[in-house]
Amino acid sequence: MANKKEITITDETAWCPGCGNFPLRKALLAALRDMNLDSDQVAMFTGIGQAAKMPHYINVNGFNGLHGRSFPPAIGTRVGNHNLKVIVESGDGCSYGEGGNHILHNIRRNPDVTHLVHNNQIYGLTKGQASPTSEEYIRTGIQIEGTTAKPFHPARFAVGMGASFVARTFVGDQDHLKKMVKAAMEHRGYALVDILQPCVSFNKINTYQWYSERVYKLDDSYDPSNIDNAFEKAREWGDNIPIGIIFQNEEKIFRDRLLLEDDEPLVEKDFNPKDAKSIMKDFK
Amino acid sequence: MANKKEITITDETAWCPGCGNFPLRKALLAALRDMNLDSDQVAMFTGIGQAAKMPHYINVNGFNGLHGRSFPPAIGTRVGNHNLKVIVESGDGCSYGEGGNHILHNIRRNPDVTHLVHNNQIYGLTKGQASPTSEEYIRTGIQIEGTTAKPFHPARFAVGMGASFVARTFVGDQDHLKKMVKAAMEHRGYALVDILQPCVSFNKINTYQWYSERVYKLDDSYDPSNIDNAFEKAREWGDNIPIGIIFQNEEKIFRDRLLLEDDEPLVEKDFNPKDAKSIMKDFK
Amino acid sequence: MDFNILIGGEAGQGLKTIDDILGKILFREGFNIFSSKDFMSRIRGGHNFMQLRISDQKLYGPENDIDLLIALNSETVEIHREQLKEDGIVLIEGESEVIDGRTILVPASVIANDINPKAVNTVFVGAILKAMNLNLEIAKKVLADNFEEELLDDNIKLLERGYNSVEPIYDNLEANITKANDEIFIDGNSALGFGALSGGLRFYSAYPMSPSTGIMKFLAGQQKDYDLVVEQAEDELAALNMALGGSYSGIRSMSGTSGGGLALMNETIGLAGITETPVVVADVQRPGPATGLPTRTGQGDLLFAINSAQDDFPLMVIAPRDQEDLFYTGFRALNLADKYQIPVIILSDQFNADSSKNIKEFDFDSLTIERNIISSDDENAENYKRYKFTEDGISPRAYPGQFKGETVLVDSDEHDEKGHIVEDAETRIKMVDKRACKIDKLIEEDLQKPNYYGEEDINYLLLTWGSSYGPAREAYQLLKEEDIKVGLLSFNDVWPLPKDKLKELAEDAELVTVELNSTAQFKSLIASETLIDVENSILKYDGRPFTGKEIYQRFLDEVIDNG
Amino acid sequence: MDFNILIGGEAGQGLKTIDDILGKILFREGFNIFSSKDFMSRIRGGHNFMQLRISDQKLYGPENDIDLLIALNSETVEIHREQLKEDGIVLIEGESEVIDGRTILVPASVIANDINPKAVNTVFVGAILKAMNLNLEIAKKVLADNFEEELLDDNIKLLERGYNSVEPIYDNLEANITKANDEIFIDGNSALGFGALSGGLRFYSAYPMSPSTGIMKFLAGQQKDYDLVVEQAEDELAALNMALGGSYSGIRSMSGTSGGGLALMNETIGLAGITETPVVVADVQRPGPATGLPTRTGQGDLLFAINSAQDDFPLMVIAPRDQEDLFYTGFRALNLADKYQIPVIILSDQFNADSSKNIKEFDFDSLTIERNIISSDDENAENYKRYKFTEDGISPRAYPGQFKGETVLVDSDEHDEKGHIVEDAETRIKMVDKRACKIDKLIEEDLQKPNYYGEEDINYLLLTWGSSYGPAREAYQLLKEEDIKVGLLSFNDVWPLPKDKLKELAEDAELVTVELNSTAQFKSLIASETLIDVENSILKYDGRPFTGKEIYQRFLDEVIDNG
Ligand SMILES: Cc1ncc(C[n+]2csc(CCOP(=O)(O)OP(=O)(O)O)c2C)c(N)n1
Ligand SMILES: Cc1ncc(C[n+]2csc(CCOP(=O)(O)OP(=O)(O)O)c2C)c(N)n1
Ligand code: SF4
Ligand code: SF4
Ligand SMILES: [Mg+2]
Ligand SMILES: [Mg+2]
Repeated sequence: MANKKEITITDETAWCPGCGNFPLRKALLAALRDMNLDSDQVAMFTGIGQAAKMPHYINVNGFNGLHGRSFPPAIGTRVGNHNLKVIVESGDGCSYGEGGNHILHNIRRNPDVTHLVHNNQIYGLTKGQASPTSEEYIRTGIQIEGTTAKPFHPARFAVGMGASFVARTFVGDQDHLKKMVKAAMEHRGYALVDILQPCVSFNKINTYQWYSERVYKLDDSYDPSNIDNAFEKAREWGDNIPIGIIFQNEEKIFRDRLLLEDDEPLVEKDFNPKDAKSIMKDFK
Repeated sequence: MANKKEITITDETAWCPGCGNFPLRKALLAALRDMNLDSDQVAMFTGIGQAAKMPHYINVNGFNGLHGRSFPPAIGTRVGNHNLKVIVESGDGCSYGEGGNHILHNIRRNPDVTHLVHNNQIYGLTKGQASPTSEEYIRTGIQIEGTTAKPFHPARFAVGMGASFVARTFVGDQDHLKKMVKAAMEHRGYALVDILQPCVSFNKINTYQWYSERVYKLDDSYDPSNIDNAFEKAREWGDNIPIGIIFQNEEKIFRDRLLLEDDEPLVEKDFNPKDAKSIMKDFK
Repeated sequence: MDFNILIGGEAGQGLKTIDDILGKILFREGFNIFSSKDFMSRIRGGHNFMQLRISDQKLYGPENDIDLLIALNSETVEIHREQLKEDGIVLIEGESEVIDGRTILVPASVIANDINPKAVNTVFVGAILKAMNLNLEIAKKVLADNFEEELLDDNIKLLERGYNSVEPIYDNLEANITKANDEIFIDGNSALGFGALSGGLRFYSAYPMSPSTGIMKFLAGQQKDYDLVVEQAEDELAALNMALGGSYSGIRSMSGTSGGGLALMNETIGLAGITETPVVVADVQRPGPATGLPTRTGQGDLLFAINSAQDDFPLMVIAPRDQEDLFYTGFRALNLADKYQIPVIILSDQFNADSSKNIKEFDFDSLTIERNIISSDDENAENYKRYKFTEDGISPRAYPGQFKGETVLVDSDEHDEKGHIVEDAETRIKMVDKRACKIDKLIEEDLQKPNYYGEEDINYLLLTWGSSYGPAREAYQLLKEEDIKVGLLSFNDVWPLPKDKLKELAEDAELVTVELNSTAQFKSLIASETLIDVENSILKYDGRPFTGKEIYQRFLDEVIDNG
Repeated sequence: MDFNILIGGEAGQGLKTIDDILGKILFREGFNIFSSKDFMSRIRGGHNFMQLRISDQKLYGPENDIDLLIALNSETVEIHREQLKEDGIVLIEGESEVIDGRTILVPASVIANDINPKAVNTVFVGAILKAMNLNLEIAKKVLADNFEEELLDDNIKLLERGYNSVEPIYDNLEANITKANDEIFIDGNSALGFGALSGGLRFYSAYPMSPSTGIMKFLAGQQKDYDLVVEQAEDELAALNMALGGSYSGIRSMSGTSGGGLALMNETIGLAGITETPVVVADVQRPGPATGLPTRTGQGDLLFAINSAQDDFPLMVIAPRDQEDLFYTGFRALNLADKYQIPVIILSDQFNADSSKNIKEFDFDSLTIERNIISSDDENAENYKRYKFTEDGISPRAYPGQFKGETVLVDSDEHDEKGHIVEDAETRIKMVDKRACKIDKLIEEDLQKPNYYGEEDINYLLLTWGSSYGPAREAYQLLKEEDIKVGLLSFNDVWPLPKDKLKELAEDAELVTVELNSTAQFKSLIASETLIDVENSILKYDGRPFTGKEIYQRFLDEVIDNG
């Protein structure tokens, strides 16, 4: 058995053979190991979906919560113990659909959280309905002639919202994926990594080939600190899909705004009921 | 008594004297009358809050639903009867806070709906907590030293999301407000009008004066069809706050994507159970 | 005859195709048939199985003991070996290790490889039909219905090769064909959607959630032929609020979900209650709480559905007992929602939803849509008041734009007759009473009595709500065969609870609820509504449905032996 | 003595300041005091009123008959004229029309105009104190506590001028001062927040909602002095999920809301149930459904809270009876949530939340925090299993990062001891049973018996849960004074329901629940849990609290006269 502290992955998963979740996990593992993180130092928060099963397949602390609610519990844990490296991870449906309000407002909070979205442009676990990111011409059992709405573009949205770190990557490029995960984890603040991940079972449009033919890497000449450029890049989709850090900016994080006295994690602080006794004088 | 068809307003309201909701209502009434709309031709969908009480104070059809859920019922009504002019109206807390996921996804649907947000940058009805749009340095009974998140900027968000019509206006400028409401109602598709509305009871920062000193009108040289310009303008806030149509673009609307045979409103179509009988053969 | 086929394998191996095609063939052959499914919550791998039970008698549920085990992988044999009857037969891929004399090898992959390597399942269908000694005539027609033209020839070839690859085993199954001609073979989700569509449903808005998604899928498929909009909402909060908006605009609207989604709709169900907006919500139950067992069955949402939102307001909860009931309930729920201007919750479950059986063709002559929307010559059309006080609590309903110059105002706050916000005690009390009294009328005019099976004079009474009816019905027959004096009272309407027959029968019989939950929720409901003590409950909460034999056996062990 | 002051006027006129200051003065003077509020759901205008009742006896609730009516506008006189006792006095702004000889004019605006036109309310306080023949000593100290220095002098001037503007009326009120010194005067929301803070609460995440926001406000104000984070969530879904995340990380976490918000938390309460994550949720009830009457009181969420989510899982519901109880419940709920790793719902209500009364100082010596988190020397710290099967169902709890090399995994799906997803029947059953059996232990070790007031031998038993206790307690005393053999059983813990005392007393007494809802929910709960028939229910659902006299009178009319 490997050193217990070392992060490991399971042999068994409930994913389909050939699924993009496998290379995603592989790169994630490599990134976490590169960063010398022990299994107990990372806490992963997921929702429900195929992607969301991740904490069962990689040995870190895991809170596998409700569909759409991967994010809020992570905030609670940031409050209780900011020494943990916090990853929020889930599918596109969970993160951008059911969970839309949480990403909206957590971009505003800018917590020190890495947000990995397995964007397979489909609802996998429920067998292939359109997700918010599905192409509008997709046909499914529910969207029999395409969707009734235009697609949600995560990077465009996040740049629009003023997220402090916005990246896109593709499971077909392991090095890039690993680099993006590491950059996100090193970023102080909220970091969205939208990960293009083919679903071989249900998404017959956005296949490995489809992505491979379209993605291109942002090169060094690209300046991710410029919001106007970022918004332009973030809108690119279709024939050419840029991958890389689209926008990055250091800002106050959630914890900076809390009224805590010192940096000791709350979970480690002692408390005696009598400490509160003096409040009674306000009611005298 | 006025002609029953004519849209009228009530004498009594539960709003505070001096509230920005009054001039807002006045301009709304003027706009609706200008457009020759009868009271039965308009349906207004609101949530809960001070702003959301509007359908009690203006004589149009009204669905005064739940806090945060002003928008979804409007979609249902668009399905049932697209002959009605549909207005979604509510406060900033209701629309951008509790209701965040609905605005996110209804921008994608692009329904033919006018969305009027009374943005007083505060939770009025619950007595003055920070709303998503509150300035971060606001102090309230809950946000004792300011908010724990940076403000939500509606126009920036909506342009970021690719909304087909994004405008900002101010209750202090009746003509402008009326013009924006009319333009929104004439726009085919989703039209967000973020309306700066002082709350004289709870928001001591964003007062009439504060806004008056800062707002300026976008002039004719501004081209609202250019997304890059729009994103730049949408980000302006603070010392200079542009008002006007920030972005506009004609696109497919929600109804265009439905699989309905003809244009007759569903509510007026007849149906006999026997029409469905032939489906039985699929189960033979 | 009672002949039970189990088809097992990994998710993704095409089990469902075998099951669909074989089910249809056996139905068309004329057998009574009950088909049920056991899925894992995954897309590939794991272990899934389907059961096809056929008989000359009417069937009410699945059966554990297997006559014919179709194993698409060897794990299936491992898992189900115990269930195999003494004379049971296993059909398995050729390469696998042979278990005993009763194992038949089907060289399915070899055959398929020649034509279409992915179509192993069609080969299996052929082999199964041969084993059952049925001919290929109907099978070919079914294939023609199922495959696009360019694939059909290949599949027929595969079918024939499969057919020719094995020897017949059973020779007189066909003698058991008794089914009437005017029947259909339908799953529960489709039946419910079909019922609602027949009721003039115009708008279904929902968020995908197992095991309810089948309703949405059925309805989505009808959009081109009917004036119907199926919209996938961004979340369940939107889903039900959208439906309310549809209903407000005057069209029949509905949503569907499972327990976790219903838990997001509670506030909105209250909104339907106080705004008196008709709406129907289907909760296709699965085990919980939270995510629980997403693809399995349970009946744990009874009390949750009844107590759907804060404070008191009228609503109705119906738990259809089978596929036939699901259809009529889908239809009836829309009528009742409109008549009483209330939310109606339909409690189905995965067992009901994903099982198919042969039932009588639906009787369209019996269906009448009653909107209870006033017309322009109604005296209430002028100076229209959405919440007018009336004797029975039901206010005249109109929709926005219906009458020139009149507006329709509905409100989530307490309100007056016009729909405007009020806070005074007097109006509040009158409005609460107005809403509450609608239920009195419902109880009087529309509440469906439970079905009773049995004699007058009984010692034991089985009580079921919803889908446990089927297996309990079978158990009831088995118990009667043992001369046990037992009756079965099967509830469809559960809230408000129809009490009369229950009170009458409870006087002399020992009561036993049969429920797929761990706390005997129906027992609690009966206690709170009637003060009647239910002595026993046969409970199961592992996510699997009951079988008739299981209830029968547990009745003997837990009720009689302890009695 | 029983002296009742009502202060009425428009929202925005500063009523609350009068009420706060006057309440504090009367408390410090040494009266027993009960202060309650009646708000409209608006910020300005309308009609609000506050009541201050003082006595030499302990007070349990408000009273309708008014001794002293402080009318900040003439509408107040219109509305409350009927309640005025025969010898009641009205204090009103000088300009208003005089009603009768017992109306005293206070030239408040004239006086205020000289100094600070907005401070009419301080003038009124002075006038009231003079009318009551109290001196200004304590009043000045209270003003000093309430106003910033630059405003203090002016306010003292206003107070004195008000004082001098009228003549004394009552001359022996002071003789009724009896209250002990070791008391505090506190409202229910603060008491609950204070209790939780004393229990080591670290994280409160909530979304504003009347009438619960006071808890959040109290706690927010403590953030600078205590290691506490109060976060306003984007919605209630986030609020409770955030709290669960806090709890998962090892800190005590809580959320609060009212019924409509609780209706958005249902799925998450189930999540707390299946993940066994301790959490406390306060539901400060108001009338519903949906938005209902936002600022008023009710007890309509009992069954909704008990049946909080789909399917079965253990949870606890506590309904504190008064301000004292709210404090201890806030503390105790956190202990119980941690001990049993369950969600605990505290059912308060607007009446409880917004009323203040004098109670004994809290006994901090009695408070011990019990986290039930294992330490590193625990045998379970190695190869840590979050859901280890144990005899009492309670698994060893650790938090992420606590033990080197160990991870903590919690899951919303059904899971095994390690927290990994499972679907097999056996583990499912064991996990359901494990979770359920925690409640048996809770019933044995921690369930609080209801308080009983009365003799052994009674004819009638009043049953209350939560805040109806206060008024019912007063009614009980009034009834006893009439020699009616009545007892009062006041429940605090309502789920699981403590049954023993109820069963014992029910044998010979006629039962009467007293509830602020329209369907007698507590009666239903008693029926389903004990099969005991509650013969009568005194119900009220207009959004206003009971008074003791009202219950007393209705008891005579509805119970005895019909009995
Ligand atoms: C409240 C709720 N609604 C719906 C579901 C059903 N559900 C489970 S996973 C899922 C979609 C998953 O899609 P995505 O998040 O993209 O993940 P993927 O499976 O594609 O990785 C849905 C709708 C649920 N579990 N809970
Ligand atoms: C589910 C739910 N949560 C919370 C509330 C309480 N609530 C009512 S109005 C409101 C905020 C109103 O703010 P906004 O939408 O900005 O409207 P305003 O009063 O400022 O016009 C809140 C939090 C509610 N009614 N329902
Ligand atoms: S369904 Fe799609 S996303 Fe899910 S495991 Fe299979 S291939 Fe991957
Ligand atoms: S509270 Fe503010 S927004 Fe509400 S009515 Fe008063 S001034 Fe207007
Ligand atoms: Mg997906
Ligand atoms: Mg606001």
